[in-house]
Amino acid sequence: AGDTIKIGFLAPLTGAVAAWGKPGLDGCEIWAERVNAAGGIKLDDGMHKVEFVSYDNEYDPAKARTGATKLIREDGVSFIMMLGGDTWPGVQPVADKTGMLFSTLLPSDLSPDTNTLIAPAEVHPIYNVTGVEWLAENKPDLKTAVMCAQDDALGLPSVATYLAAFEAAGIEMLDDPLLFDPATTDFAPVVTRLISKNPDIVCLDTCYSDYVHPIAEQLYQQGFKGQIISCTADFYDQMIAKTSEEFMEGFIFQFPDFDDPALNADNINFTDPNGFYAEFNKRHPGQWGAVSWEYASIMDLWKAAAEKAGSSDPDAVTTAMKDGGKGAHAFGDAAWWGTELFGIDNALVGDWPVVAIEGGKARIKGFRSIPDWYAKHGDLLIKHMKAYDQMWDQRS
Amino acid sequence: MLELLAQTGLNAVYAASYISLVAVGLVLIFGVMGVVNFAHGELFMAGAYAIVALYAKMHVPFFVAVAIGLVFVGCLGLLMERALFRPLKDNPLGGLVASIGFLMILQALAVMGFGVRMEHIPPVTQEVIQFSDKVRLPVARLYVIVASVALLSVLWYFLKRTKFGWALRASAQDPEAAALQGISITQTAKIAMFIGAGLAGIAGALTAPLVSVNPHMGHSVIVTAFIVIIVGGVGSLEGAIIASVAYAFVHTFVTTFYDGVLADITGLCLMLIVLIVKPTGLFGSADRA
Amino acid sequence: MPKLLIWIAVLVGLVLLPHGLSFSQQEILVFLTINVLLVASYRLLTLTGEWSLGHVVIMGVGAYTSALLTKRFGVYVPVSMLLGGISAALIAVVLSFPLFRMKGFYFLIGSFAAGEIIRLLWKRFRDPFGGAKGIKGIDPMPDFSVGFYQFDFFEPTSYYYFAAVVVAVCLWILWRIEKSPVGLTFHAVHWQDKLAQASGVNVRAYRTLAFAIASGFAGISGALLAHYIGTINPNAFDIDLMVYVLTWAIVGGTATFYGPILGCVVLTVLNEIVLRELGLEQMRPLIYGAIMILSILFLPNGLESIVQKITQKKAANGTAQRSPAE
Amino acid sequence: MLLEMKNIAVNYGKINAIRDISISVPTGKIVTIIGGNGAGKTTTLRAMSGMMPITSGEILFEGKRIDHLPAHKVVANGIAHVPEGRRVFPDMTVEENLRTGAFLRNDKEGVETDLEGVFHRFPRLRERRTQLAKTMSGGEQQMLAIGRALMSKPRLLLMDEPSMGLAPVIVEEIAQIVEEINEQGLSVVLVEQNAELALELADYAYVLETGNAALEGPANELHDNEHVRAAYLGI
Amino acid sequence: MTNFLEVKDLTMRFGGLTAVDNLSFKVEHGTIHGLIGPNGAGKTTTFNMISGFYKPTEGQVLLRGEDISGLKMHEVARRGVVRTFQHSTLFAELTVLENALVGTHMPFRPNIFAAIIGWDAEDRHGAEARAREALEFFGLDGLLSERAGDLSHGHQRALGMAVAYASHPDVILLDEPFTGMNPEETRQMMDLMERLKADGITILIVEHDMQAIMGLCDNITCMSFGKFLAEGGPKEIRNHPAVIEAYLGGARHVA
Ligand SMILES: Nc1ncnc2c1ncn2[C@@H]1O[C@H](COP(=O)(O)OP(=O)(O)OP(=O)(O)O)[C@@H](O)[C@H]1O
Ligand SMILES: Nc1ncnc2c1ncn2[C@@H]1O[C@H](COP(=O)(O)OP(=O)(O)OP(=O)(O)O)[C@@H](O)[C@H]1O
Ligand SMILES: [Mg+2]
Ligand SMILES: [Mg+2]
Repeated sequence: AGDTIKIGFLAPLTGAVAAWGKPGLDGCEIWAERVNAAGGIKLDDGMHKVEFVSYDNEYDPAKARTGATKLIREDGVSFIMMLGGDTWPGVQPVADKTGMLFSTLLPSDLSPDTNTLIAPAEVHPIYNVTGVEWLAENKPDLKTAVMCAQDDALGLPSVATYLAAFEAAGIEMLDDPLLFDPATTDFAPVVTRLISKNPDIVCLDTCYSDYVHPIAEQLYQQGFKGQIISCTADFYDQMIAKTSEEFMEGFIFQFPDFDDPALNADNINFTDPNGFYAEFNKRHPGQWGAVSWEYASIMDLWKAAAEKAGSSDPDAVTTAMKDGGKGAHAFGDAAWWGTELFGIDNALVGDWPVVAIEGGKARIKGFRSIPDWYAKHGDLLIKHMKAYDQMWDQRS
Repeated sequence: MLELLAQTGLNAVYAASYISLVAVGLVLIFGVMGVVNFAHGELFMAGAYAIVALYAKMHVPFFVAVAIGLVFVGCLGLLMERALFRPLKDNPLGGLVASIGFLMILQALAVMGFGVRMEHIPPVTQEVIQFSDKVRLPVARLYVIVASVALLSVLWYFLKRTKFGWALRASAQDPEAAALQGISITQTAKIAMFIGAGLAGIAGALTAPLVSVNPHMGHSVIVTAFIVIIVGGVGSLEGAIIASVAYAFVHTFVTTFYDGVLADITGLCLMLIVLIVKPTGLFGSADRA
Repeated sequence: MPKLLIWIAVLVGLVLLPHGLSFSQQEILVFLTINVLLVASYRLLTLTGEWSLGHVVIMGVGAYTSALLTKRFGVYVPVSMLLGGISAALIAVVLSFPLFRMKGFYFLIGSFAAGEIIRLLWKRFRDPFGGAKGIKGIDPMPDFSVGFYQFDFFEPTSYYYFAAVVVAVCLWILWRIEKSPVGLTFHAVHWQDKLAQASGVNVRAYRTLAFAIASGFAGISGALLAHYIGTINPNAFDIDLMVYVLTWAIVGGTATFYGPILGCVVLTVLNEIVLRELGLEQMRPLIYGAIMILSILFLPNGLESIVQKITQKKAANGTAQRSPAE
Repeated sequence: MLLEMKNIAVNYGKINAIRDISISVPTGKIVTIIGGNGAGKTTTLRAMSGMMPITSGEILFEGKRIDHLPAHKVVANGIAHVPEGRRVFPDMTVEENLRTGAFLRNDKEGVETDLEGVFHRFPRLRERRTQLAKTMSGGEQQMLAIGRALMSKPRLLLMDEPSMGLAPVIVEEIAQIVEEINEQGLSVVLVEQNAELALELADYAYVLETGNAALEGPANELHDNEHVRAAYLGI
Repeated sequence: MTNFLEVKDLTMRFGGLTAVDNLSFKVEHGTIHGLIGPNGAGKTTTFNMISGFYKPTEGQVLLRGEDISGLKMHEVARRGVVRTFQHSTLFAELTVLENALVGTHMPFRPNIFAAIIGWDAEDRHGAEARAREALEFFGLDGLLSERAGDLSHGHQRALGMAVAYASHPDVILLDEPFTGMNPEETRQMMDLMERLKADGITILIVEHDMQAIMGLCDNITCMSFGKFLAEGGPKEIRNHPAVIEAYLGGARHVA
């Protein structure tokens, strides 16, 4: 066995954005234990254990830069996983100089300037089109929609995506998207405004769970009875507890629980999702969410590439990972994609699950192809993205 | 349209209720202790976590949990008084820094005890009072409104009609002179801190089932509370209540009829305008030469 | 001449300093140098007795201005930094009209509100400010060579030397101002604005002057930051950073020129180096909070009081109490 | 003895404000303390009413030790203090200020009578009963501070330069008040710059010099003392 | 020069209360002029209007014929009218010398650019010389580096006047300068005022210490309930029945 391979984890672990980093680190620890228990990572020079080295960047670009420097120059990591967002531009010069391989959860960080940054876990927010598409096919009598979103870097591209998806599906928007400040806590006024138009569908965009829960509760209490679609529905069981099973029935979102039987299918590339989910919930009850598995799924991809390359060298791993333009995404085979939206093919895109709540439990209703949708409606997406200044070449 | 106005009005009344609870507590602490309590939002958060621990996890009946939460956060207030503000009583900036330190500690403890993600609280009641199909008042919100009106009325009576209130007012204006009239200033400081913190705590506890409880939830609350007490005039209870109502109505209506970000800007501009017209707030008074 | 010797030793120390540090510590050193200017400029504002919660937003004004000038108009970076400082000072002059009607706690919160409005404007106007994501890809300081030393501004050491020279010049100016009759008048305005007025001091003008100068230097520090990390966004200048600046100043002590700087250095080293090295990364907020409380309880006059005790020399300007926030 | 101060010392930080002072106030008598600026007169009064912790010595009120009590408990024993610099409650009205003086009293009627009495003595205060104290003139505030002390119905009244800033007619009024309440059995400790007035009113006098009691004796004797005449009476 | 400082039909109302009511009087150049009256008569309010701290509701303040009412305090000061305050108001945290240096603000207006590059050495020396001179005049030259807040009461009052004197004023307004002073100190202070007068400075003084007022003033204006009551030399005022009735009383305890 050779040296331990070190992987950098550079994300907010304290402060207001910690919910996007801390559960991911927890998931990675579980991933590392499982991989190490199975012997580790097999490279040309033998088996290596993996270890995560974390640096709390507090979601601050300057601290992220410091952290990247430390992880690369002092800790000698082979790969760095980041949340991205505000922190990525601070790290970008370091990435350019060192050639280190970085991953982000937010593909809007991608740009042709940096080809060592990849977004292999999710192409937020593009996958949201799959939910709308599924809805239009399966519930064709829903004709009108309204939408609300927090006014931040995650909310706006998501608004553009949903607008494109609704337009593609022939669903009419009754009102401009309602933007609210990220610090909002009382959602009654927002909901009153939303349902004053009597929509068939209320779209919650990429609201964080801190918003999704109170909004759903208010929708329930203010008497909304129609369809709800949202990017996420973390802790939906609690939402049911606050509303009713009947109200939540048919709620559409995009993130399955990892005990979903559909994830045991052969095309799924996440190792033992059910076991991972059970272990995580045991150690960190009440903390499960999309971030919990996404960093780990990136590690699956990285491990496969490293083993293929026989080395942990960033260049070699990158080459192996992008070999043939295809990659193994958590939800099936996928392609490296994104030139039109991001200026570079560094996002791994393939199928994405559409999840609905049925009888109080999230169930995958099917996997839909994002590239297929894009082939048909890409122009709409670009139109709306442009309107919200979200194209890569529009970002200042 | 009428229904929309009515529903928005109800929303605003609820917002005014919890904001005024928090703001009045902050005013009371500032008035008597002379320090800007930056940790006030975290006292609100502590009240909410009391409900998480007692009601959601240990299944204590809700109103019992609220009462315990009130006392618990009130005691945090006493702790702050004894450990921070009393030793720093001649040093208002020191008090401010200490309260920031306390804020960080409370947040960190919440993270350590409960994790960084939001907490879940089962609904207390799902009943809704229906005035019409589109005008509804959830009973859980009614609780907050009723509690706020009741508590503030009691506080009003306490402050305006009893000797304690008199003592609080006197020691707020000149602690030494108050002591010379036989008023125990440590006693009044303790009472003020207990009530002030307790009000923040009960606001947090009562609204916990209605909002997302997380370790950083205090932030937006304190920003609102600061705006409100400045508009009302620092140290003025009437001012704080009236400004809470005004702010809640403006914010709620702008959110509903325009959007939430504009509502924030409107709120801040409103405050600046009040201050430009009357630099001591609506009910504050200037000092003589 | 022992004074000269001390200064030479300090100079040599500062030049050698980065070479004794690890890479990430060098990075921290750069940010620390920039923050020293920020907190020292904040102190100038507090001389007149006003405690602002808008100072880091003003710093942001300098950062945004400088970033946009280089990005949009290709202005040479050092020039745009200077312009960033000037525009921050001008914004401060504009803000002074509403803000200086207020005092004490009202000023504290009023300045916070003014800052929040500026931040909301940055978020709201995606053109040119880039919205919530801010501006990225800001031109770095162009590399150059001074014969014996090749500046490569990606390297923290290079940027540290550059920033240290800028900051040193700024500190020298701040120091000269403080020790001048103008500085004395700032003090006077703080302790008794009525009496100062009766002595013919245009208090309003002096407060504005202090606000503008402090803001100008804050703007320069913002520009220094922007051109190093290459990105800025509205969240980077929020109340969290402001709270740090405030606590650096108060924990350090504001009776002397060096007090806030001392606070900044000590607290930053503790938080960013010591606690992280000890493996207490995720416990930092808890420990940092405790340190703040303990230091204010046991060193009510700030870290500077230790230094004063050691040197046994009373600082030229009133040693005793700090200002009350009224 | 109503009040006895034995070998008191008080420090402000490292400064010894008073070093070794003993003062006795017999029941029903007026005692005056005179002395130059910074002699420690105010500090002595503050020590008596518990506003200043003492470093050594003891203070007895009606034979009970009160030196370890906080100010509000000292006051509860029946001591009222007109502090230096007036210290009226700025944001209370005149009437509220006066009623605060009666904070510890429970006899409603007595309070109303005494309020009437204060208004009678200072008609200005009655005229302005709803005016905020901070907007009153300097002298009006001084009247208010005296009135407030009278409202507590004390057995011992400590007055720190009560004539300061008052018009000559009002100074006379104050002198009369002191005499009258003294006739009703109240004891008074009077600190005054106007030594002439003080020595005329008092039964017994102490002269403080830089933290020490330099002289003491019956007031009329001190009035004729060479040193006192030169230093404090300006004769 | 007559009509040096003139107050004409001055009125100040606070809500329904008329604190100063149609008051007029003149102060001759180079004299010491007293302003007396019962408590709450409106003396401090009058001072506040003359010095620019309040803007009169009605009426004018004329300095050498120029209407200065409604000007800001520092603008009034720059025209040569400098005031002290009813309580000891000083820069408590600054040293005695620094206090006096602030007083030299008007004659030696600091310039920030000159200060940074060090081209203001001459002004600084001038200011310091003037400050020392003023302190010496009031006998404070031994206390230069004391903190002003630590001074004894009497020294604080003297310093307050030194600060005013340092600015080369034409008129000094003194609000109860003798409070808290014993007879001996009062007498010393009176001597200093006589010297100020000899220097050509006009003094307008509010005071309840009759010994001082009668001993110092060339002319006295007495007001009551905001209105003009009487005016004249010390003798006239002492014997003026209305003044005795409203203000002096039986004068049992006043010199
Ligand atoms: N707050 C304080 N801090 C430090 N020293 C003080 C303080 N108050 C008073 N002193 C000092 O204590 C001593 C006694 O002061 P005190 O006020 O008792 O004198 P006093 O006799 O009342 O004088 P005055 O006639 O001026 O009122 C003086 O030397 C004074 O400088
Ligand atoms: N801001 C104000 N609001 C209301 N009344 C005021 C205000 N300022 C002063 N007054 C009233 O105006 C009257 C005049 O006050 P002023 O301070 O001028 O009196 P004064 O002659 O200086 O008295 P003293 O000798 O007691 O200092 C007083 O009765 C006072 O109560
Ligand atoms: Mg005294
Ligand atoms: Mg007066």
